[in-house]
Amino acid sequence: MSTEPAFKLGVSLYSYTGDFGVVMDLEDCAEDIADLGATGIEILGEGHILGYPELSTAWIDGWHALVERLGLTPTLYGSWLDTRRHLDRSMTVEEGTAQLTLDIELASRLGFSFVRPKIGVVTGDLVPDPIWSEVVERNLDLAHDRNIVICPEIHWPTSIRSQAVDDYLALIERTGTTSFGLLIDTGVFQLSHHRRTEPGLRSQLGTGDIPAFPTPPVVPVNDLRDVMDQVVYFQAKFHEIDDQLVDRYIPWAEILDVVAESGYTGWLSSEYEGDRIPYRASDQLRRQHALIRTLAPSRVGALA
Amino acid sequence: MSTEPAFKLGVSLYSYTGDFGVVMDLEDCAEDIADLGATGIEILGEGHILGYPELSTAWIDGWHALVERLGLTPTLYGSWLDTRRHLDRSMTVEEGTAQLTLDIELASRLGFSFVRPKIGVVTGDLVPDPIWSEVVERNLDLAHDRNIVICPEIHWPTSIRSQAVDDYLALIERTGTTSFGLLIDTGVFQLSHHRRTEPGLRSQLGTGDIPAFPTPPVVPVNDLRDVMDQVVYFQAKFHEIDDQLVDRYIPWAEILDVVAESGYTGWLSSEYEGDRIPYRASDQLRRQHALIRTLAPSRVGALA
Amino acid sequence: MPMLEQAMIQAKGFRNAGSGEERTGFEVRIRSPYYRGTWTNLIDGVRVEVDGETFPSESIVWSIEGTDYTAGDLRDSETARWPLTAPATLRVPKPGGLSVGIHDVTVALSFRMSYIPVELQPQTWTASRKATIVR
Amino acid sequence: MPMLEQAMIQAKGFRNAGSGEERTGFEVRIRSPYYRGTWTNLIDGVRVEVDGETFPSESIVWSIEGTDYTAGDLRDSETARWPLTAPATLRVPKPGGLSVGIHDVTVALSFRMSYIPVELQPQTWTASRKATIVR
Ligand SMILES: [Mn+2]
Ligand SMILES: [Mn+2]
Repeated sequence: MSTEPAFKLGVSLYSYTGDFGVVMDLEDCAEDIADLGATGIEILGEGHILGYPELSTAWIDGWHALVERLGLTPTLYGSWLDTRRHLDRSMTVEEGTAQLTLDIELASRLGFSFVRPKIGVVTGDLVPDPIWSEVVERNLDLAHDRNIVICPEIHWPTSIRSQAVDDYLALIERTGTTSFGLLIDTGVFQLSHHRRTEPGLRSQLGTGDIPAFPTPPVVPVNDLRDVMDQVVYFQAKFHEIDDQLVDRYIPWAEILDVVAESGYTGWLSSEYEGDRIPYRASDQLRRQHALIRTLAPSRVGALA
Repeated sequence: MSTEPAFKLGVSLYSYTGDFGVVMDLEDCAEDIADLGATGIEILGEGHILGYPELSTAWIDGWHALVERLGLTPTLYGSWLDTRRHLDRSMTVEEGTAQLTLDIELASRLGFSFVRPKIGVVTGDLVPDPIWSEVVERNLDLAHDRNIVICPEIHWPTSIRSQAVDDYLALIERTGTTSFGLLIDTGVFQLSHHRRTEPGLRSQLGTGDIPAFPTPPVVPVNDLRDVMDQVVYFQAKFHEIDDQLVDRYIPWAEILDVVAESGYTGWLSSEYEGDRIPYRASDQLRRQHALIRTLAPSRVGALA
Repeated sequence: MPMLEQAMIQAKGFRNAGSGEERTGFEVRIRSPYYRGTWTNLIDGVRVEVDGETFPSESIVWSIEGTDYTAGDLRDSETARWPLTAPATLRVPKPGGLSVGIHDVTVALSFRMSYIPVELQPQTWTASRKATIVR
Repeated sequence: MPMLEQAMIQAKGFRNAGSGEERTGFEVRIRSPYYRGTWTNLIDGVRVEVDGETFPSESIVWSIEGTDYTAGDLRDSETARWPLTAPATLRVPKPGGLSVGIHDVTVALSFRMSYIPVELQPQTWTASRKATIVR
């Protein structure tokens, strides 16, 4: 029985939001990821590329040298479709297409295999801006040429059984593309909501009295089985693993059961989203990876 | 009436002990010093020179470029006579002489004007190891050639009226040298003892039950008048300046009275020695310099 | 890449502008509380308060990587960016500047996030600290 | 110069040594709690504890900037240094290594300071933390 899971473990630099630019730079983060035994590295294009959207040759060379030295594989490049850039109008298909093209090209030059466009929403229940489908379709050939899979993120409070997911699946059906698939953020399975602290900051959504964020029902992990065939990537979102190596928010055993059963061999890319206290991400990522590595072999073994 | 004091304000990198190598590097510290309006920079040779005791050409060039860019003057280079390096014997005059020579040469190459050897002690009441006088005397010609003044530090709990200070003054008298003088650490005037916190660390002096540190009487600032002629440098030691810009530990008004009255035009080099919490030094140094700049003009004015 | 202070309001860069009797205002430096750099037209405004006096967004000039922007410039540019790790200097007009000493400083910074329901926008981060004017 | 973690005991570098069934011990990385680098013969010893098990100074091998030192090597060298900003890796023998998961780790590190009365020496800094063995 192997003690290594069939899937691969990566880490998103988003995890280090409380550290990046403060106590860690890009190289420090990459070294931390390698040190904790992960082999994949995920970035946010607009967050972690110095000089975005212009890439200097020196930066590109430094990036490739860094990941090669540490034995890391660039996994996913996070991008945005910022549909609210203008106060008086929303984003056009042409603008959206150009933004996604820009990010696919940058991701390709840096060796990534996945691009996640974070799509603006138009309703209170998070329906994506309708431009998304044409923006994606106009980029499918480019993505194919660049060996990149575009994957919108299914993120709490959107659930797996939703119009958005149905629409994403319909695009695959309609086009027959292999350059588009689902990204599941494991935060959709959260059992309760973690209230994050950010030292020294108060954060407010909206102005004055605002409607509370919708409280969706807990999404059964079982729903994941229905879409596993179209899942190309996992962001292993988590918030807090306690001193007994227990995660009270994300049901890892159940998730890993479905993942192992499906034969998934892609990435689980850790997204730490707990308290943004410097150094906490490094510690929590190690706990999460110890937890996943402890759970995974028995899940795989149960199938054998 | 000038609003600038006659003396000059510098900062010792010792101040950033809670930050250095953790949230600030040498360049960050130098930029912080320049940003707060100081013009002198003091270092610890064994602390802040990468590769000590070997200096690379790149490091030397980088140092000179850094201080020139920021308009900073290298002031004092802190060194040590580590008389307890060997378990079975103390330091020989030859070893001490070689150590001080090494540090004077390094200080000279980096453009410093003062070298402070921290001298090992041989008694419970802090009598310096008797090698000190010969070690210093053997280096006086070199110091003179290098335009460096050697200055032992008068540091709490040593007081100004002490055998150590008398012995230092006797050396000046005996040799007639201008390459040796007194460094006063303003901590000698502390009105009460600040108990420093270092997050995550417990510190213990000695093993098991040990005698408490001697509690010397408060040193009257007036004692400073007697030695001002031989004072070549001040380390402006402080611990905590509160939200009302009040220092309850160090009597700055009285100290600045004596300094201004003497016509001293040398350096006051800030040594923050309060709680070693990252970022606290930057904040406290600004408070101290605001306090000194607020107090100093009226002191000077009182003399005019 | 030089590291920034953990606090949104940096100790470094808080200073009077202009010299001597000619103090024209003050500057306060902030780092972005967001987790990515943004196009500047996603910045919805900034409010600075010192010792209870409020300075509104339209009065403040931003300096990012050596380029100055009014609130209108930030809003109207199609290409300007606020990179994640580039501190922004906020230039605040105040004849006479601030007194030497310790001040209570608050900065409230708003962004429009496209991926959150519009009813819950903008998102505003507020930070406060004591900061010192040295001279 | 890469920045180190604030804690004396670093999260990075805590790992088993050797591979698979051949675990021979573990490593723990520390930064110096002192405010300067020192000649290594001023290091008076280090004690490591994991989950209550104590590993004495004489059993531990130090690795500083790529060079290994026994306790005796540190003591006897006239030229070896522990630079302030260079982390030290402590190699601790323990057949089988440590289990995957969270451990209570304590490191007590002593220096001889020449400028403090000998009755008050050595000076010992002690740090404790929970640290994770990932695999
Ligand atoms: Mn995610
Ligand atoms: Mn001192």
